Amino acid sequence: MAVKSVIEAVREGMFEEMCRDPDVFLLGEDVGPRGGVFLASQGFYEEFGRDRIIDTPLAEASIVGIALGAAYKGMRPIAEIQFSDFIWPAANQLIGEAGRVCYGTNGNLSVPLVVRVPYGGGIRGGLFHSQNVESYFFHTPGLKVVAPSTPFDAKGLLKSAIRDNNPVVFVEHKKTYRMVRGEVPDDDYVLPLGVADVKRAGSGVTVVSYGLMVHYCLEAAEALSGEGVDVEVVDLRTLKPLDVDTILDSVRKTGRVLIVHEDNITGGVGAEVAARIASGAFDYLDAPIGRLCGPDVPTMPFASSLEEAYMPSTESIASELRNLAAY
Amino acid sequence: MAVKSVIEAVREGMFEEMCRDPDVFLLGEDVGPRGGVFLASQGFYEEFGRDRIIDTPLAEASIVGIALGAAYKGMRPIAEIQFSDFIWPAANQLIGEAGRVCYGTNGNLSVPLVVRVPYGGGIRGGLFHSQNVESYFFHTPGLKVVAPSTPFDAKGLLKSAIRDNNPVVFVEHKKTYRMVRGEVPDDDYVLPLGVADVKRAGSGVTVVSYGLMVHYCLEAAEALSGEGVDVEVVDLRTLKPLDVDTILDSVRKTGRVLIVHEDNITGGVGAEVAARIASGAFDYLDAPIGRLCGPDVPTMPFASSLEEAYMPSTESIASELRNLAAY
Amino acid sequence: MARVSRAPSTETALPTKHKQLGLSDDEILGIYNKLVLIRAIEERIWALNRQGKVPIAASSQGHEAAQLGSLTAAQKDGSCFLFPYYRDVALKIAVGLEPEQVMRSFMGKVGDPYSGGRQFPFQGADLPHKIIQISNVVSAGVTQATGYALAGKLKHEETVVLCYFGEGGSSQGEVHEAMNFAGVHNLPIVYICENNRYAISVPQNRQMAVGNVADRAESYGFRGVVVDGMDFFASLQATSDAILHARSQGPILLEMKVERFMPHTTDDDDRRYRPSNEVETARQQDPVLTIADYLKVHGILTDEQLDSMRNEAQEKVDEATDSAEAAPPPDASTIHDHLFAS
Amino acid sequence: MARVSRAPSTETALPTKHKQLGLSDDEILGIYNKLVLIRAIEERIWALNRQGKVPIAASSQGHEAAQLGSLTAAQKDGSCFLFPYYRDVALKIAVGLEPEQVMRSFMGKVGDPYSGGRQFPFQGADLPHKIIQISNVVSAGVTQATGYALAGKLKHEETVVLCYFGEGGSSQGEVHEAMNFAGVHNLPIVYICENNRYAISVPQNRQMAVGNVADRAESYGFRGVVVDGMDFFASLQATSDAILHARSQGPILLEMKVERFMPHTTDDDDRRYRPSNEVETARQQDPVLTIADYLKVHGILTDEQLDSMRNEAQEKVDEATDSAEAAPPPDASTIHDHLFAS
Ligand SMILES: Cc1ncc(C[n+]2csc(CCOP(=O)(O)OP(=O)(O)O)c2C)c(N)n1
Ligand SMILES: Cc1ncc(C[n+]2csc(CCOP(=O)(O)OP(=O)(O)O)c2C)c(N)n1
Ligand SMILES: [Mg+2]
Ligand SMILES: [Mg+2]
Repeated sequence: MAVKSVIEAVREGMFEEMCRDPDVFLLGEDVGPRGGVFLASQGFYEEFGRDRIIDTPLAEASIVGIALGAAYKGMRPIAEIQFSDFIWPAANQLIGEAGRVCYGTNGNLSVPLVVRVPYGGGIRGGLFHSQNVESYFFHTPGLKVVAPSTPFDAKGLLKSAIRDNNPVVFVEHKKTYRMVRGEVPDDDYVLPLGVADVKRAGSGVTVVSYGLMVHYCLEAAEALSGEGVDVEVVDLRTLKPLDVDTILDSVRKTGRVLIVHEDNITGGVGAEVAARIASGAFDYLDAPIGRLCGPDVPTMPFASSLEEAYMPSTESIASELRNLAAY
Repeated sequence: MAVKSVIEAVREGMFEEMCRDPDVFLLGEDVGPRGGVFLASQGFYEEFGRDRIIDTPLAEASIVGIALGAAYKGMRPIAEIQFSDFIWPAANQLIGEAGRVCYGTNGNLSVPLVVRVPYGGGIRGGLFHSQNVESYFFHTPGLKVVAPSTPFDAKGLLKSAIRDNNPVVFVEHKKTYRMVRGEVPDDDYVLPLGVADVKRAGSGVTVVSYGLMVHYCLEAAEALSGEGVDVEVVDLRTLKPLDVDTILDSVRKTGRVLIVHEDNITGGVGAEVAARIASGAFDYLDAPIGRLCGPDVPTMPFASSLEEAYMPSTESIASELRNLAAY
Repeated sequence: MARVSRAPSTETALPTKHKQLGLSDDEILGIYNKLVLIRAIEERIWALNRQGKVPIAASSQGHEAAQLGSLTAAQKDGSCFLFPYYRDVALKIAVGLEPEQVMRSFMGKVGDPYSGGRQFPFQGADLPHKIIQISNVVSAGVTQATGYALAGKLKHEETVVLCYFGEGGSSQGEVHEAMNFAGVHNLPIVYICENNRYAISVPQNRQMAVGNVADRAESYGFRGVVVDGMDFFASLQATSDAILHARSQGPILLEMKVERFMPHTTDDDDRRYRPSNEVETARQQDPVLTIADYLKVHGILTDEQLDSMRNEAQEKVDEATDSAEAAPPPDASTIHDHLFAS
Repeated sequence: MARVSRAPSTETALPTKHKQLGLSDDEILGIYNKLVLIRAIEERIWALNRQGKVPIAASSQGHEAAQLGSLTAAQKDGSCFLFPYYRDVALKIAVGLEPEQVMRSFMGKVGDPYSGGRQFPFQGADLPHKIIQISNVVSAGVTQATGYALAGKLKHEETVVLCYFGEGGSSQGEVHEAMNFAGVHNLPIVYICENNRYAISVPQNRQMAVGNVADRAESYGFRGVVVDGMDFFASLQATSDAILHARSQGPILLEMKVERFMPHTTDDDDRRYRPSNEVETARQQDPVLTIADYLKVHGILTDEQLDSMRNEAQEKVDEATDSAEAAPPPDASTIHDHLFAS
């Protein structure tokens, strides 16, 4: 196994699937000769040619709508939205249409579509290059939502997403792209959608998270282990379908839970996780359900000071975990 | 006081504000001579003329974007989205832009904008004329979201929304339009945004809801009173800002809570309400937090049987309340 | 400026228009027979709505010549795939649905071929007849149709996509994006705009500052054509030409000028916004009348035949209505089915 | 077809072009002085990015003649309101910002006039200079600018709105919707497309099948004009004409053909997609050079003056950089401020 970054894992995952299946193709802004603004498709244009690596006009509604239409015909499009913040023009196709195709045709049609969405902050992206958009799609029936945190997960989940016959919104945390590195098998492997991963086993407190925040949670857990608090870190990996069983199992074991995400707290994925725990593990809870999430302001501001103030950090997570353990 | 329907209350609220303030104007599809497809602006075109009652081309992104731009210049536009399901083309203006104007200009600009959105099912609207869209805006910082259930609330809240200097998404449940009637004062009055209303006081179980479902909850509460279960019905009225205090006060009193909404359960407003209770009233809870919501399928199907299967009903609410009371 | 496409002139002695367009007497009679049936179905549906048995219906009355003309062209071509819109009722029936299937769709019953009763009538997909229309969100299908055409091209197929929308729908930004993309990639697609000058109540001059939607094609580097959509033969001819053009040269925008005879849907009251005599005048061009006249003039249809056609149609509609009414709605237990494909 | 707008011909003996356009020698010299300062600022910002002190920057290099020409027209008019886009750096400086304000905006410091450091540089609103640009979501401002123009008209004001975007941005559906609406309502708005033939890496022929964005104006019932945006005088003239047209007759679309000298932003590497000599060739039309030549030919600028202009600009930039660097970022406690207006 070689050590790779998240962006490399994403690139490999797409590349291998494009080699494996001629129906897979990529479309989006600057995915061609430029190789994508994050270089996720670097070298693809040269390898697969301009029929399979399509530089689109700057028009997100059509990127998703055209991908959807191609999927009706049995293609397996991967649509890249350059930054999550630019997905809104495509909301009609993604929220309005994609999730209802199979259901609304009574199963006549299915939609093997992946929409790849670089998202998240901590990279001085300011109000319009940082957004966490996952909860909007999380709330949309008929869509699957995947949010990997490591190179291993990214590649395995992306390959599953591409092979899945349903529309999958695949959000990739931009800060993990180069920051997070890890071992990635050289041979073909897939990871099932809908299965969370216990990234660190523990018995004292559960922390549930996904994406970049998983790494901060792991650091916080490490920090707390010195203080005698044994933290279990559950990485959701797939937000929808949500692996409620793994969450509940962990909480039933620990009796204490902190939910961490970067997205705005109100109406975020964490609210649903909390609600599931509050109904499904009520009798096991020894402390109020904690949430440490982004505040309810429109994403991370640009100024370093404000961006920092926005982001949950290893320190703030550790401190919440400490409080919970002591409750 | 006269007895009015919800649609009449909405019409009166708009009409009075348009008379009071020349900067208020209405734009949308068919709001002119047609008076709106639900007749919310019946007679307005004749009264205010075509400069203030603007029939737009069929293009929702521009309806909201143009309203936004007019608001920058000190107008107070009311944009009507014909059915909630058609709001997605406007997501870029509403989710991406409107909620960030004040924050993203450091307070240089404000946006006195109301987007009126007829929503909800139970009217044989099928997959694309029934959607509950409130939770998407609920999750969007910088937007206010109002969801009245009665004529009195609708008029008082709408007038507040129009006078508010911020973008307000005002969702009006279509089924309440003609079904729900009630007393409405003849003189000018406003109801504050951000304040929930205890529609029925009780001590045994709390039920938290909004919109059409409030009425089913009230019926269920009535039904249960005969069985010795005393139900308190909290009508959120404003989803954002969320009146957490009123919710927590009620739950602290009753120790049991059921959250009811028509919107899909996963990631709905109820998830946040549950999460707030799970952290803010943990020690007062005598039973798991219950949620009775729409299932996770794309809105109400068209067939009567499936629509019924989708909708929470007086009976299903009563039965959940019974279970909770007995826990 | 968009070109104006005309049917072969009526002045020509012989061959008759339908023969010039490659239709035999039997074929044109068959098409007319369908039209009579369609009209009977539509009228019944409207009545059923008033009886509370059909929750909602849009009508194609006034658009039939355009729809059947373009469909006939597609069928003669044999390699077309259709993305119609909600008003394409005549088209969707004429592809080959049984009256009972139609009624089941309008009543939301088991056996609705489009969505199994999950959607408004005729929305979803009728794949056996090569039709997709996921939703009735106006123009949401236009980018999808364009993507379908792209996929056909990538797969080196012959497929030409016909994508339908109203002039109201042409205001949506997605239509611009779709056509622009089709222009860049020279896709085999015919955009068909059925322009009836109203988007519900909003007249054309409040929708756009131009006379023809077809003129916009130039903005995307392709051709726009205006055709009289009240004329079946003109519509057929123009669509046939357009299909050939699309296959060999790329996209084309066909604007069919039509009349909406009925209110927008059964929910609408058009007296609020429409001049009282407008529909009356328009009805003089009713294709049910004009095609009958044509057939009679050319000795292909007699009054008796027409009567028996109508009677037969009524019988079919009666039967279809009865059995659809008797059919069950989908079982409540199926509400979660097909949320995801396996 | 769009008209092609030309500056007064160079062949004319006298009066000189700037005089013909109503600019005194001092005025044109002042504008050039600003241009020199702007170039110095932009170059410094790029360098600061490489030093890690400015996270991101777009550059207007190559677009300055178009931007300053149109701005000069707006300023001479006196009743214009601007909705620029992220590349309008020269324009946003030239309206009257102090170099230090500019640097604070690029560094995300207190005193950023647009957003107080909440947004990317120069995004938000600079109301004292009649500028709004809420976001850098491409073309999201276009419908808003249109709404602003509508409001101005409803309030019976003289205001003409200038709304800027790139040719890439013209692919967005919202641009279609905005222009269509402006056409219907005859709004006082000038749409200005700065066409540099690239949307990041995507060349014009992958963005659209037509040569001129301006041609689309006809689809909306108004006029489109193409102008050489490398020519300050032509840009000024065309914008002046357009403003008058917009005020009296309604919308107009002005396409300014320009060159992008720099990579898309500091994050971009244009060698991945741009022919190596393209920029070099384009730089021969650099307005910093061509306007200097013009001024020298007409005896308005000497080499010494130019040198001291440059030196002064560098000094200003040095000072501005130092004080902006020393300035604090916004206090973390302000993160919740202004979420809502009171
Ligand atoms: C996005 C969207 N907005 C609004 C509606 C409501 N609506 C349905 S049809 C219609 C008018 C459509 O007019 P046109 O496109 O001209 O088609 P026509 O009905 O005249 O055939 C409107 C406003 C919708 N279904 N979808
Ligand atoms: C909606 C949206 N999609 C994508 C982007 C990313 N992006 C920023 S600028 C740009 C290219 C814009 O090109 P053009 O409009 O021609 O302007 P130019 O930069 O050439 O001046 C892209 C793709 C964005 N900011 N917003
Ligand atoms: Mg129409
Ligand atoms: Mg460009």
